[in-house]
Amino acid sequence: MFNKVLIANRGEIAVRILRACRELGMETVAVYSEADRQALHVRLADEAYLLGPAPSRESYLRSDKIIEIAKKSGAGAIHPGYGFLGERADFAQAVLDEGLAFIGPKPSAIAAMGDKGVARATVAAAGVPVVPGTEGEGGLSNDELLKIAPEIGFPLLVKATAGGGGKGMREVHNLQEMPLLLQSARREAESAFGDGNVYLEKLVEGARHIEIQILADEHGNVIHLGERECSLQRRHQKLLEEAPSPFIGDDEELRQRIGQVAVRAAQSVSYVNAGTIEFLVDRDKNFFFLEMNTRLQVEHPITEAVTGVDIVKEQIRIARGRTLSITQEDVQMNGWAIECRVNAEDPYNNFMPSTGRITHLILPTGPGVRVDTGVFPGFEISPYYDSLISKLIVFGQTRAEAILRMRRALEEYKIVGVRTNIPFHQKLMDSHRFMAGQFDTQFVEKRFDMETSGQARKPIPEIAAIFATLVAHENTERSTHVIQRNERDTSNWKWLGRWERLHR
Amino acid sequence: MFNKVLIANRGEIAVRILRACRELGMETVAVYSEADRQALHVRLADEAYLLGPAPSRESYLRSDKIIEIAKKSGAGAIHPGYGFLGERADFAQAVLDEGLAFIGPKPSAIAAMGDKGVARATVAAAGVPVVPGTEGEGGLSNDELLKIAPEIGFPLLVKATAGGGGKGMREVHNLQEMPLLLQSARREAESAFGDGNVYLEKLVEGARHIEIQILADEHGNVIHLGERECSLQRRHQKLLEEAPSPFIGDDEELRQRIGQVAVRAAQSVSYVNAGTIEFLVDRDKNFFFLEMNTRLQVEHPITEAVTGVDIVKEQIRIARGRTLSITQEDVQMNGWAIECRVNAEDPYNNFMPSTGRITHLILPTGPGVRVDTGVFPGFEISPYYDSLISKLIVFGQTRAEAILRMRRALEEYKIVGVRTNIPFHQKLMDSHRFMAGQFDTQFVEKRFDMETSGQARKPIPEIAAIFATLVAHENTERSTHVIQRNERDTSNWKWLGRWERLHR
Amino acid sequence: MKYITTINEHEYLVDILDDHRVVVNGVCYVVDFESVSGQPVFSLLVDGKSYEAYVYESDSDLEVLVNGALYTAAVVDEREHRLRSAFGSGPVQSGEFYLKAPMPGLVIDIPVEDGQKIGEGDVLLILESMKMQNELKAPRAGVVSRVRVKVGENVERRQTLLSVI
Amino acid sequence: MKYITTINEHEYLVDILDDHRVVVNGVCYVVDFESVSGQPVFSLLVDGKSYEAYVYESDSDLEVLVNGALYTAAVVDEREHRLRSAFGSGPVQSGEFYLKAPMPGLVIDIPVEDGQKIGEGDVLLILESMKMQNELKAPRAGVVSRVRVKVGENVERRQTLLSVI
Repeated sequence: MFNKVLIANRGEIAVRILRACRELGMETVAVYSEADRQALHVRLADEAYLLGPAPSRESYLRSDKIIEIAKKSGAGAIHPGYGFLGERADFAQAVLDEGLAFIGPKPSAIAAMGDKGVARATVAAAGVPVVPGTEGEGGLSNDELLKIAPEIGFPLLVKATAGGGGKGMREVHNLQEMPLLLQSARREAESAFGDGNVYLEKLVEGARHIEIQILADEHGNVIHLGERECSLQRRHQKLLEEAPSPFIGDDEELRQRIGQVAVRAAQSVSYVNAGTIEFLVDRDKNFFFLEMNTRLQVEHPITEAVTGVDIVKEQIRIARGRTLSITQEDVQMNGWAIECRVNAEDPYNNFMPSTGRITHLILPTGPGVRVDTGVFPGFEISPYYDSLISKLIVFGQTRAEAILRMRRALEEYKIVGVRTNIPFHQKLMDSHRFMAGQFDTQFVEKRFDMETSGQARKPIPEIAAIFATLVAHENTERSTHVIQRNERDTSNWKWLGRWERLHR
Repeated sequence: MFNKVLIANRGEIAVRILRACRELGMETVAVYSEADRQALHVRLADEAYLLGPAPSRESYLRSDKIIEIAKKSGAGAIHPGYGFLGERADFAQAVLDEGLAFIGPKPSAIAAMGDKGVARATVAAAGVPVVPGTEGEGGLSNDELLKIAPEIGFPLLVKATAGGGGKGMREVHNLQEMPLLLQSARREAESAFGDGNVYLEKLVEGARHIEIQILADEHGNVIHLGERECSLQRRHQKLLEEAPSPFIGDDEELRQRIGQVAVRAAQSVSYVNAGTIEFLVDRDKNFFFLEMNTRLQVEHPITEAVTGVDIVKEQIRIARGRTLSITQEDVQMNGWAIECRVNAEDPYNNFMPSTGRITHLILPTGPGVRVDTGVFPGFEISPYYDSLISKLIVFGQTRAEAILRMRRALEEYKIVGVRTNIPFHQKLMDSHRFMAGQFDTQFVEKRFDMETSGQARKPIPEIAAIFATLVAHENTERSTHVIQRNERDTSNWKWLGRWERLHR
Repeated sequence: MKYITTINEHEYLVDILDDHRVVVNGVCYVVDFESVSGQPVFSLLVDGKSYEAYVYESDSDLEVLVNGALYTAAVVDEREHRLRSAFGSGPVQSGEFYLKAPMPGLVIDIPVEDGQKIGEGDVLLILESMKMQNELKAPRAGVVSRVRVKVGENVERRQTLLSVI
Repeated sequence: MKYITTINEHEYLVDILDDHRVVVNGVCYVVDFESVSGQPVFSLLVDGKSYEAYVYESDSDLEVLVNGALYTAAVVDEREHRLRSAFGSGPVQSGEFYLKAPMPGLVIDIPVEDGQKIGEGDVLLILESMKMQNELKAPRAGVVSRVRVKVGENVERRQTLLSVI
């Protein structure tokens, strides 16, 4: 039985997993790239080993090196987190081959669900409804896809077979634009997952993206922890999630029906450990299997908040061969949780990624607020990894309380050094449609705008004018100042040396 | 009905109250001293007004000015928080006289409970057992107290009549040392509360300090939210609290019995709003009324964590004349919560207060962790106010989980610029007696030691030697460096000016 | 000190009387203005109301992010404003558009080449950063000129990638 | 570079070979040492084990707070150590004890006066800071000399309050 866990990841999720290990009394081994020497996961782990240069391919994707470090350090298990090696069956197999535990599903389940085509065929065979698409068939050529596309009908989605997180995904509205979009999707998929294969899927319009969290142990127990509402997306990347879904609301019968279908989908591949079944739910509450994520999900904390189940600890227990600590009957959703993904990107400039050093940071705290993050003042947000810098999770007794709480938490959150999408989330919280729970997967892109949405706050241009003028004024004043300070330095450089030593 | 609240306080509790107001959609008015212009409560409030210079007497105790600001700003209510004006009946009366709401009990209840002598007499009359002492009699002279002392018997406590938070409190072991201790207790009480009156109380040895949280509305409903264990104290200042009490554990009958006595004590003074009844509980589970705190308590978050009730929001609802949102039957304690008070004091130097600017701050975050604080990087911890800089609260399904979580949270918590008592809490978490729940009010002072307690971690002097040597080595290296850097500056001061402008 | 401050294309006459009094379009405000922790985060009390803003400086403008909204500001002092009014509206728009990297990243594709005619909104270059591929588009029609980077090259923030004339 | 480092009264011979190798009492460790965010917080990897410490500098010592324990350290380089050994154990203990304020605060009481004989542990001065009254005690017996402050006076951190000879 293992007592030391290697975490094959970085950023907030590495920290999250470290915390669970520590709270279970497990020792932890971190791995890191040259860009992450000062990262929190390195600092918090019991042990830390360098993988290589910053690019993922030379560091966090080096499965050979990671397994070697696990063996050298005496770690008995590897947790892959999400992204990187999170859904790689070959990696999971290699870990098992070395006699180590893999904190995740069996390689066969990853493979079955990881190839989205196979996944769809498998669950369809188990009687689970799927979205129409090129199911069952992996690795089609562009020519083949172009031929099938009109049969499915437009609009449709090109999706990476090995994909996730919106990467390698493109919306296609007609045959004409399809070749170029296929090309860019493949390129992005290749770069993100090392696999350029794509498949097609019908784009269900006006649909909601709702997913079910699954837990399964090695003893045949499979339970679900209710749903998460993940419809708020941009470029197919989730931006905000909530649990429960306002669309399902108190339709407990629908919740249990989707939950049971999810359990059946997991059973169809003999699933073990934590996983998520994603569904599209149309306006008439019909639901279709979309894909299964065979790993810990970014948004798992909202389920933790409403069910009280620590999913990462449960993952570790399962990997140690224990039975689930809870049964389906124990699972109850109480209250309401919302997660905002805080990304280093500029909502006022087409959500362009923003890099730089975080020079100042004030986290929102207080009742009902949880922040999962891997950054701290002085940490450098590099262009090498994805732009998620923190997850802000709030919990309230009701959805209204959660929204009001999120609003105040967003207001408190200060990040200086990179631009973030916090203003986007603030606008979203002010939007009447969001408050009413009236949104689908296309809401953010089609019906939301940084300029016009969220008119709850009245504009204050005079105040902005005072800020701008005072800053400009002080800059002029300060220029004089800097010269004066400098004159003092030049006249007595010893003073500076002493001062620096004192204040170090 | 009020929609704007003035918060007559500073620090973490002002921020806590602000958050509750904001989450209820109320506008907020902050007041501040010259030392607090950049404080979080000023920055987060909708409005903020200067009270005066840093010393409390010239700022946060200026009740006249505070009421004037409330009226000028249109605030309909004042929340006093704890400390400062938190238990001043005259202030509460003045607020009411101006037609404003006071978010707290009626002045008569504050007066009755605020004079500890009267409080003891009142609850004794209501059939609640009290610790033997000079009850009923306020304002005794030193001569009178010296005469009564032997009747009560030593050891005994000198306590400030207007007191709280361990200020103006002294332990007396014999008649000889009593005059000097009386003098210093009166001096401290005078300085902290503007009232030098003291009374005597028997020191119950081997006792636990357990308190009950009360909520009462204007419609005659009085409920309790279970107990908090507050025995871990130093110089009569609480350092760590937990809910529930490991001493009461699952003795639900005892919990309800104490709870009912607490409710009766509150009813004896027609109490309205939130309050806390403190008890001493001896080894045989006999309990004695100690005092009632007629205000929000520092440690209220642990009760919030285990009951799910937002006490500050409930306070505001009560002050708006609403009935309690819950009944006694709704109250259930689930899981376990622990709070560590993080103070700016040096546990390796007799807990001396530490002041200075916080230059770096990493808060612990993640599942089950709540931090209530008013500080941020760049904030100056001044000598004017008390040394509490943050409350670290963790919640777990069990006491064991809470302890392990607190351990990892303390490890993550980095505060640079002042010394803190975090190492003390770490040692406490490692102590076998704490883990076993075997402690009383004298544990910290009599049976706990920074050098010898908490031997769970093995010493690592070689590692310390490497740290020290590398730091000393780098200092030497850097001295050379500074000179070099300075030479560049002196040769081209314009460069520095431009650089500063760019990096501003 | 008097300034003419333009916020989202509206002009405000701002007169800084002293440390605590500012007149905006003739209305006098009592202000208390501080930089927080030496950061470009500012706390401003205006007649008791508490505001907090990030103020970002770019080439010639300031961006003020306050109360969940972004305002673009240009501040010129009175004398400079008079000069500009006398001599026309500042520097003439240059004919050449320089495409600069908005962030450090890897050049994934350059679907245009030197001398190629392009329309507004055409993709000029694909830059990968933070695992996302970002399409940099032409702000106006023109002809591509001086492509200065190659596919596979790592570029710095603000590095000029190519021009459109 | 060789140093003699004393931790809680035990001596360690520490030889810094290069940026990544340190020999302690003859055992070679592979280290990776960094200051975090330019703060006196340091991250150290020793043969893969990750440690983090606050290192405080006081007059002549360093204090290392690591893994929940505080270590007092004195570091001298080899040459200096040889010199000290040759000429006896450093500076002679001064006869006078200077009571310095451990924090800024207000002098509440000075229960002793110039020339008064006092014993170890006697209270010399009461200083109020952060609403607590802190009793500053005599570390040894002696005679009070040169009381430099008055009751009601505000004092700075490290200010000398009085002496004991």
